[in-house]
Amino acid sequence: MALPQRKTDIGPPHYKQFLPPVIQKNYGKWKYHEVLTPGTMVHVAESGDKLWTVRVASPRLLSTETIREQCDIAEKYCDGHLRYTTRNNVEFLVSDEKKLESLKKELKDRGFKMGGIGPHITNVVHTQGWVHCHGACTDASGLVKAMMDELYDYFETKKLPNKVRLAVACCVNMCGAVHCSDIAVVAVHTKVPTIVHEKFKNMCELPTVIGSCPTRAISPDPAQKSVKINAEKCMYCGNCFTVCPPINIKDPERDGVAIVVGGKINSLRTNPKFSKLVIPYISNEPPRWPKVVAAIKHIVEVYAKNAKKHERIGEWIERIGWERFFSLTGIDFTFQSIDDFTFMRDTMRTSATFKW
Amino acid sequence: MALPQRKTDIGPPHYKQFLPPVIQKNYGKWKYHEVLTPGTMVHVAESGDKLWTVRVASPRLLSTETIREQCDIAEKYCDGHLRYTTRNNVEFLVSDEKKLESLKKELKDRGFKMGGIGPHITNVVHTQGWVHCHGACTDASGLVKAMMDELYDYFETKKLPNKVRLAVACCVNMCGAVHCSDIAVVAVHTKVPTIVHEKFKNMCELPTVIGSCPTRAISPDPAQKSVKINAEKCMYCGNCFTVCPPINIKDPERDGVAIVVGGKINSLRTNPKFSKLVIPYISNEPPRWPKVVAAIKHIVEVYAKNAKKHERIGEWIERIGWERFFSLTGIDFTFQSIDDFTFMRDTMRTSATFKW
Amino acid sequence: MKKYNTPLIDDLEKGPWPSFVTEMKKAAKNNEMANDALGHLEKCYSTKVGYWKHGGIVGVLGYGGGVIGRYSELGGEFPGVAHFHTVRLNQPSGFFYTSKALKEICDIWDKYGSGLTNMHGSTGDIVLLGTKTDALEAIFAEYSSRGWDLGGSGSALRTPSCCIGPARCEWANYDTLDLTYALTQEFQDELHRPTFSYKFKIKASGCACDCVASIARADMSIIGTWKGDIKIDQAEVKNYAKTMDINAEIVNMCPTQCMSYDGKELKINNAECNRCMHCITRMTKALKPSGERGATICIGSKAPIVVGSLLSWVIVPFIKVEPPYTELKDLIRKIWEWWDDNAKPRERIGEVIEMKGMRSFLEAIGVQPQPQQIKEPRKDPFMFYTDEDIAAYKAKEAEEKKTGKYKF
Amino acid sequence: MKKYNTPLIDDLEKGPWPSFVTEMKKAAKNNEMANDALGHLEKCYSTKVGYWKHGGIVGVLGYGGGVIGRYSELGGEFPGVAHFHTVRLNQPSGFFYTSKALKEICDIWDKYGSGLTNMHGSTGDIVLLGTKTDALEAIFAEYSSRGWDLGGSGSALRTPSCCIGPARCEWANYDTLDLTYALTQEFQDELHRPTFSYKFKIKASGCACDCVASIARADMSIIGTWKGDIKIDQAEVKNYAKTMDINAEIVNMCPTQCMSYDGKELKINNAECNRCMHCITRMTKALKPSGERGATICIGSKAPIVVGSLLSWVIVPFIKVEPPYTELKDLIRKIWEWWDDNAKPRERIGEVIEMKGMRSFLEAIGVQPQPQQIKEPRKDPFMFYTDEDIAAYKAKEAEEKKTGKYKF
Ligand code: SRM
Ligand code: SRM
Ligand code: SRM
Ligand code: SRM
Ligand code: SF4
Ligand code: SF4
Ligand code: SF4
Ligand code: SF4
Ligand code: SF4
Ligand code: SF4
Ligand code: SF4
Ligand code: SF4
Repeated sequence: MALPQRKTDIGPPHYKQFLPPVIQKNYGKWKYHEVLTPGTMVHVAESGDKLWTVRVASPRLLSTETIREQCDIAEKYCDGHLRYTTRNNVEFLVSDEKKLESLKKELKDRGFKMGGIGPHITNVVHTQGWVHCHGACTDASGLVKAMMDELYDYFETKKLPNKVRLAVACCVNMCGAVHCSDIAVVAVHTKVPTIVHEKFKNMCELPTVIGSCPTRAISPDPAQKSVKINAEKCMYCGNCFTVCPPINIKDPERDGVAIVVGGKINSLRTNPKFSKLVIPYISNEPPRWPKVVAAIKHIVEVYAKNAKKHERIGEWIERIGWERFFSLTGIDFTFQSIDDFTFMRDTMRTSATFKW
Repeated sequence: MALPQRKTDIGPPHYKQFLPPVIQKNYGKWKYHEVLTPGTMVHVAESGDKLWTVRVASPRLLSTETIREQCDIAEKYCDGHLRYTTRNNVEFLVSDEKKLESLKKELKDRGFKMGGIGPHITNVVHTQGWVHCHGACTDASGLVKAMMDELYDYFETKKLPNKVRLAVACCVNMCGAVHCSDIAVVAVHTKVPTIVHEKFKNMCELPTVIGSCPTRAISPDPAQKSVKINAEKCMYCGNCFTVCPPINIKDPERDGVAIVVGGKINSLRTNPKFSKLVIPYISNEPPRWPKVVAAIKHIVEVYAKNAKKHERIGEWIERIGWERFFSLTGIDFTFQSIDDFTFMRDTMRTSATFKW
Repeated sequence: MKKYNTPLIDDLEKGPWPSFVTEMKKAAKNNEMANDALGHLEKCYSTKVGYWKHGGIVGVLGYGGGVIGRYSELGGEFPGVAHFHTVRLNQPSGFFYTSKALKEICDIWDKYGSGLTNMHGSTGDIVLLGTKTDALEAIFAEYSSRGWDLGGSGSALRTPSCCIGPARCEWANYDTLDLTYALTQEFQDELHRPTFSYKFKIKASGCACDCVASIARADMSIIGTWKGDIKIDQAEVKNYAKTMDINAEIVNMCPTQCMSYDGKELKINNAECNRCMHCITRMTKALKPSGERGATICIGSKAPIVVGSLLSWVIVPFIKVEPPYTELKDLIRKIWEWWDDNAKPRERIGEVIEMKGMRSFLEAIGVQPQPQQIKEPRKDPFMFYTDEDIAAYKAKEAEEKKTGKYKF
Repeated sequence: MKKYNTPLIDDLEKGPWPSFVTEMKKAAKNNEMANDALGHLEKCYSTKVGYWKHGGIVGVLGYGGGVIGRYSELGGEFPGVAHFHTVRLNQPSGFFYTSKALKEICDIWDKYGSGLTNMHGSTGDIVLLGTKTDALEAIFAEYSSRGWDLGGSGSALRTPSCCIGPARCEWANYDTLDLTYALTQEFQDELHRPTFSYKFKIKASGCACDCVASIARADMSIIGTWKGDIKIDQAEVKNYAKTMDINAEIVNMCPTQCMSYDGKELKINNAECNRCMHCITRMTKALKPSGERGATICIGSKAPIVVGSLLSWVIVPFIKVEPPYTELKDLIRKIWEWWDDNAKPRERIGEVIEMKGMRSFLEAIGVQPQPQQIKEPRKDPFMFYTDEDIAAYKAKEAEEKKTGKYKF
């Protein structure tokens, strides 16, 4: 069959054609919204028009079959309109209140899960992992599934002091927003890469490889027409491995994950914050990474018990102090938590005031 | 006349021989103190004993004649006991209340100035300047005198929300505690140093000179057996000049001072803070540096008017925001205030929240 | 089709959260690639290591990006994933779809690919997960003829993305969807043909909630804000007071402490408000921004490689964001120009600014220094002065001598 | 003696603040050096530039420090300051003197020097300002025979200094004067004979008020603190309430928000107090620390050259400070040893720690990582693991498997 005529540089379709009529009409003229349940909210326009949103969990990795099923549901209740969120959930957009309950019922019957709106845990921003990326030191989708099964109540029903944003990155490239998440898992290599020197010359560019190293651990090895790595300086970021295939950093027994906490994106109350390292290493334990999951749940629970309403995890910790976070959670404080990269001088305490 | 027998490694005299009896008796057993006037306070011991302190301003640069005069007064009222403070004032220590008023009267009659205790401006920590240091880009003693004449009321009588600690450093070596002062003057060079290349070889060590430069602006100049300075990178710190006499950085028309504010040493309420640059340059105008003095007075007045009781300048600014500090004081915001040294990434604002 | 034994990942079909393994199995029913992807993944789970190789350069004619080449080391054992490239399709602004459009996307993908997708990738693209090199041209022809174009990859502009904004949110300060569409169209060349030193991401959020995480994940973060007072509906405040401890939840949490509430009336000292949005989000019926609308432009955020993660820095405290967005487009061009002139390969804009100094950058793009750009001024007195700077200070001093009044 | 015309600096004799020019003139009356220093300074004021040359190496036999060599470029014009070295005398702890001792100091200085002093230098020394090279040995013999020794200079231990502490302050948590004396005596060799890579300063403050500015100006800052509750005298609280708004001035300013006051009783949740001293200093009659006393040891502060200014970092959150101070002395020796092993010339300890990493330093001095040492944990996941670290984590995991209980 002949292919249709290709076009270039057309960009994406104009979004307007996909907007439900109620949005087209009230675009930019919304007055307020109310969260009805963790899975539903209603937006009310200045005109008085209303728009109900039903948010449904998604594994993000979707088969075309499931997308078609979502489409069928949208056709039945939403005149074919639906959207995805910036955290990869699906939202069904209902302009006719009468259809709301039956939509919810059908979603429930089909096994779709509703939740995540308001002070809850919503979908986990994550990355490719073993499903698709060469650099992965863990699987992201599996971790997310294991975590969310365990935290599921916080998605569907249980309230928290505020939203808790989770993320998983399968290497320190951190394609998910790990660096500013309430709690995130970042997979780490922990061993100095090996180099197949014979292949170096043909496959890699010397300056690029040297420049790729954040800690200047790589220097030329003229004898081998390759490079050498100073093991003292290498902190296993894998950046050299990304730019040069003969460099290998993967190691099944040593690859694992670290847990960072206290990040935040929005500027409400306090400035955006980076997440900070609290657990430096947990072994990869597919398929369910039980210790990782338990650690995250534990942190969520300590937060739920101790934070004030509206406080994000990072805000709560900054109020009580990191030393208190460690004592409340009972997490071991290790050398890895002490910065020795860019911000060492600024993250060490410079005052005799702290809690015991 | 023969010299007495020298001794080495004896260290300083034991302090105990210099302590007044009331201190020897109540050492470590003080109960509380009360500030009576800006120039006097009384410490009360658990035993009930009392010790009155009269604090007297000092230019720090003292002639032996003046020290002898201080000694005479101490002999008359304090059994010969006196001390200096960590900010270079003189303290007369009185254990007999009856002598207090006559001491104060005599001090006053002799022209000594009493004050600086409590929420006031006390002596200015400063350095050598043109009086004694080779690196000075201003005179410290003269600046201090000019400042304190103008701020004198705050020493002797006028209350402030809290202490205001002033400092002057005559170059960026900052031998005074400029970097953590409420308001400080730091003298700056503003021109790339010149090099007498012929003398370099004999008087300087190449690696030391290259290593001395914080911005790596210096590289070898093998042709001249000397070094060259990359003008783009030099920020006139003078460190190369310190380690290598043939390098000259002094320039009468370009040397001047900058003003930094908001620093703090103690840990009360908030952590110690660095002072931050707000006025990048004022020309040297000996003998009284009128613009420098006016700028400092202006900042003190805006602080006095706007801060809450107990707030130090830095605490007040952090509460209202630096953008508000600039608008309240009307100080021009210049490129120099934007960090381009170590902390650029951390001192830029990373949130859309700020005041207009 | 080969049936793989997948006990480890089968375990991930249990539990309440929707399972990606179930999704893979659905696709695997009629798709060889998806089926082999299953077996391949089980192998990763059992050996605890990945088998994907470094990406090769694959793509479609005339484009330099949009496809991520991917090959497996185990191509012999799992031929369906020997090639397993992803295709990035540029999503519509706000991730809105009609079922018709989505189904068409699925149809084409089923025809040429694995039937597996990510809705969506972290940057925002529709990610079509796994196809072979020789299908790429056909895939592109099919999609583009139906109005879909590829997204970005490589050292290029990456697919811009935005929050839902005015489409369904009362807080949007500008039209995030329209701006995103306009910028994407304006910079098609920069998106498809990598000529930058590294990637450049743009994300547009309508307000400080930053629902598209722009401050942390975009080289250019466009965050809606306003200049004007927060209007208060005191009757609605009374309503909130029934269910909310307004002092504890709002007044005491206001970062600037510019609010007060005496049990009757809520007051805001708008001059001191930093527009953080906390009070507004918690009392959306009672509080509304008013006055001029626009955005704050921040630059430079990125993940940690190489110099450590960065959040975006405020560059332009306030800019109007109105079609045709000329000012913003010009600003972007100026930013790229400076970046191009100053970057080494694989240096993001934030890294270059850190290297070359904020002043060089701001001067190049024609932006004045303003205290709104900083959290605090520099501490160390290690600063550069141009001869012009000094001349300007001296001129000011001369002027002061004349007027007898200092201007600090 | 030449009479200089000094109109510029004469102006600095006016005004209420005591004048250093008057001091110079007093000395100049009978002292050639002081007289020439006056003329020399006037010249600086008129030309706006200094004329001192780089210091040469001068000193006294057997010592490497204690004298700062200073020569003028204008030695011909002002012969009295052709040589104008300063002599640093080690001050007594707490800057206490008797008039007898001070007068003796003056007598010797008048005999050999300019009659000008600094009481005191920024590091703490008695600074004797201006003498000639050939007078140095005599000066040293006179002073040392009467019990005074030189202070530090160059790449050596610098003269330790302290706040007035227990001598006159109710808040001292340890004996700052005695410790300073003891350390100065213990390390006489390190003080007089520069063998370090750069200077090393020690300052001792009795509490968080830090009246000797140790946190900012000492490579080793020893700051008094306690472990225990703040004892409250409620009757005194009532007295303060008469003149003080306790909620506004104390409770609301408490950084940890661990206090409350209902108009009757002041309460402190001591577990959450960070011992900042604010409340105690403002209500000294009502509030008193109790329990164990000691100090927090911080390391590394310095002025900006070369890497930017540093504040000292907490290393040992709590240490007992009791004679003979063996633990502290050992700690100092270990610190110097590591510094010696790792520093390049002219690298302060803080700079070396930053280069080599806090872990290397802490391990060398035998201190465990503790959250009290940090304000916040690292952000970027760029970290080092030793094989032992990983083995320890794995062992913990194995243990957890056995017990069924996680220890994070
Ligand atoms: C649908 C979505 C935008 C989109 O274009 O897709 C969205 C929608 C809304 N956000 Fe958001 N946010 C969405 C991602 C985000 C993100 C981005 C992220 O998580 O990566 C953030 C920043 C997260 C962070 O700060 O770390 C975000 C921080 C907020 C906040 C601030 C919360 C806080 O810290 O107090 C609010 C205000 C609130 O909750 O009242 C908010 C409020 C809202 C409102 C109430 C806005 C409105 O009036 O419509 C929407 C429903 C709230 C809800 O879900 O609880 N939205 N929101 C995104 C839903 C993701 C999901 O599937 O769960
Ligand atoms: C005499 C002296 C110590 C010495 O060994 O010489 C001293 C003595 C006292 N200090 Fe201090 N401080 C002395 C330098 C300092 C310094 C160091 C400096 O300025 O370089 C600081 C840190 C400055 C800073 O934070 O930037 C200092 C920060 C304090 C504070 C904290 C103030 C605050 O920010 O709230 C207090 C508490 C107070 O004022 O209630 C304090 C309290 C005190 C008390 C009340 C302690 C007591 O109970 O005796 C003493 C009298 C207070 C006064 O002068 O107002 N002292 N005090 C120093 C007098 C210097 C002078 O001549 O003026
Ligand atoms: C697919 C996606 C993850 C996902 O599952 O969603 C992804 C996948 C990859 N990212 Fe990413 N990045 C993706 C969003 C991100 C994000 C998040 C974002 O854009 O909001 C980040 C963090 C923000 C940032 O840009 O810094 C991100 C930071 C990186 C980095 C680190 C760049 C840096 O400067 O620090 C790399 C490394 C590189 O460029 O070599 C990287 C490199 C990669 C590569 C190309 C690795 C490689 O060299 O092969 C991954 C290909 C995976 C694969 O085989 O499919 N990816 N990457 C995301 C793109 C989908 C899309 O187009 O929508
Ligand atoms: C005299 C004194 C200033 C004063 O007027 O009080 C002083 C004077 C000099 N200091 Fe200092 N420093 C003095 C206390 C300080 C302090 C404050 C302190 O000790 O609390 C500092 C800041 C804290 C620190 O150590 O970082 C200080 C930081 C410097 C530096 C920068 C060192 C650094 O690592 O950043 C230098 C430059 C150098 O070492 O080459 C320096 C160098 C100098 C030299 C030796 C400059 C030189 O190369 O000739 C000055 C000699 C001046 C002279 O001709 O008399 N001086 N110097 C202080 C010593 C008196 C005393 O012994 O009591
Ligand atoms: S985080 Fe690393 S391993 Fe995961 S998708 Fe991104 S680049 Fe690949
Ligand atoms: S893994 Fe990272 S730190 Fe180690 S050599 Fe490679 S680039 Fe450098
Ligand atoms: S600050 Fe600079 S010029 Fe002043 S005394 Fe110290 S080293 Fe000398
Ligand atoms: S003055 Fe400072 S920055 Fe300039 S060349 Fe010398 S050492 Fe480098
Ligand atoms: S960023 Fe603001 S405008 Fe955009 S969806 Fe979130 S709350 Fe609404
Ligand atoms: S927007 Fe934020 S700063 Fe402004 S009044 Fe509301 S809570 Fe306060
Ligand atoms: S530091 Fe503390 S103990 Fe020492 S004098 Fe100051 S207030 Fe007293
Ligand atoms: S010492 Fe500081 S933290 Fe402790 S109760 Fe008093 S004010 Fe609060």
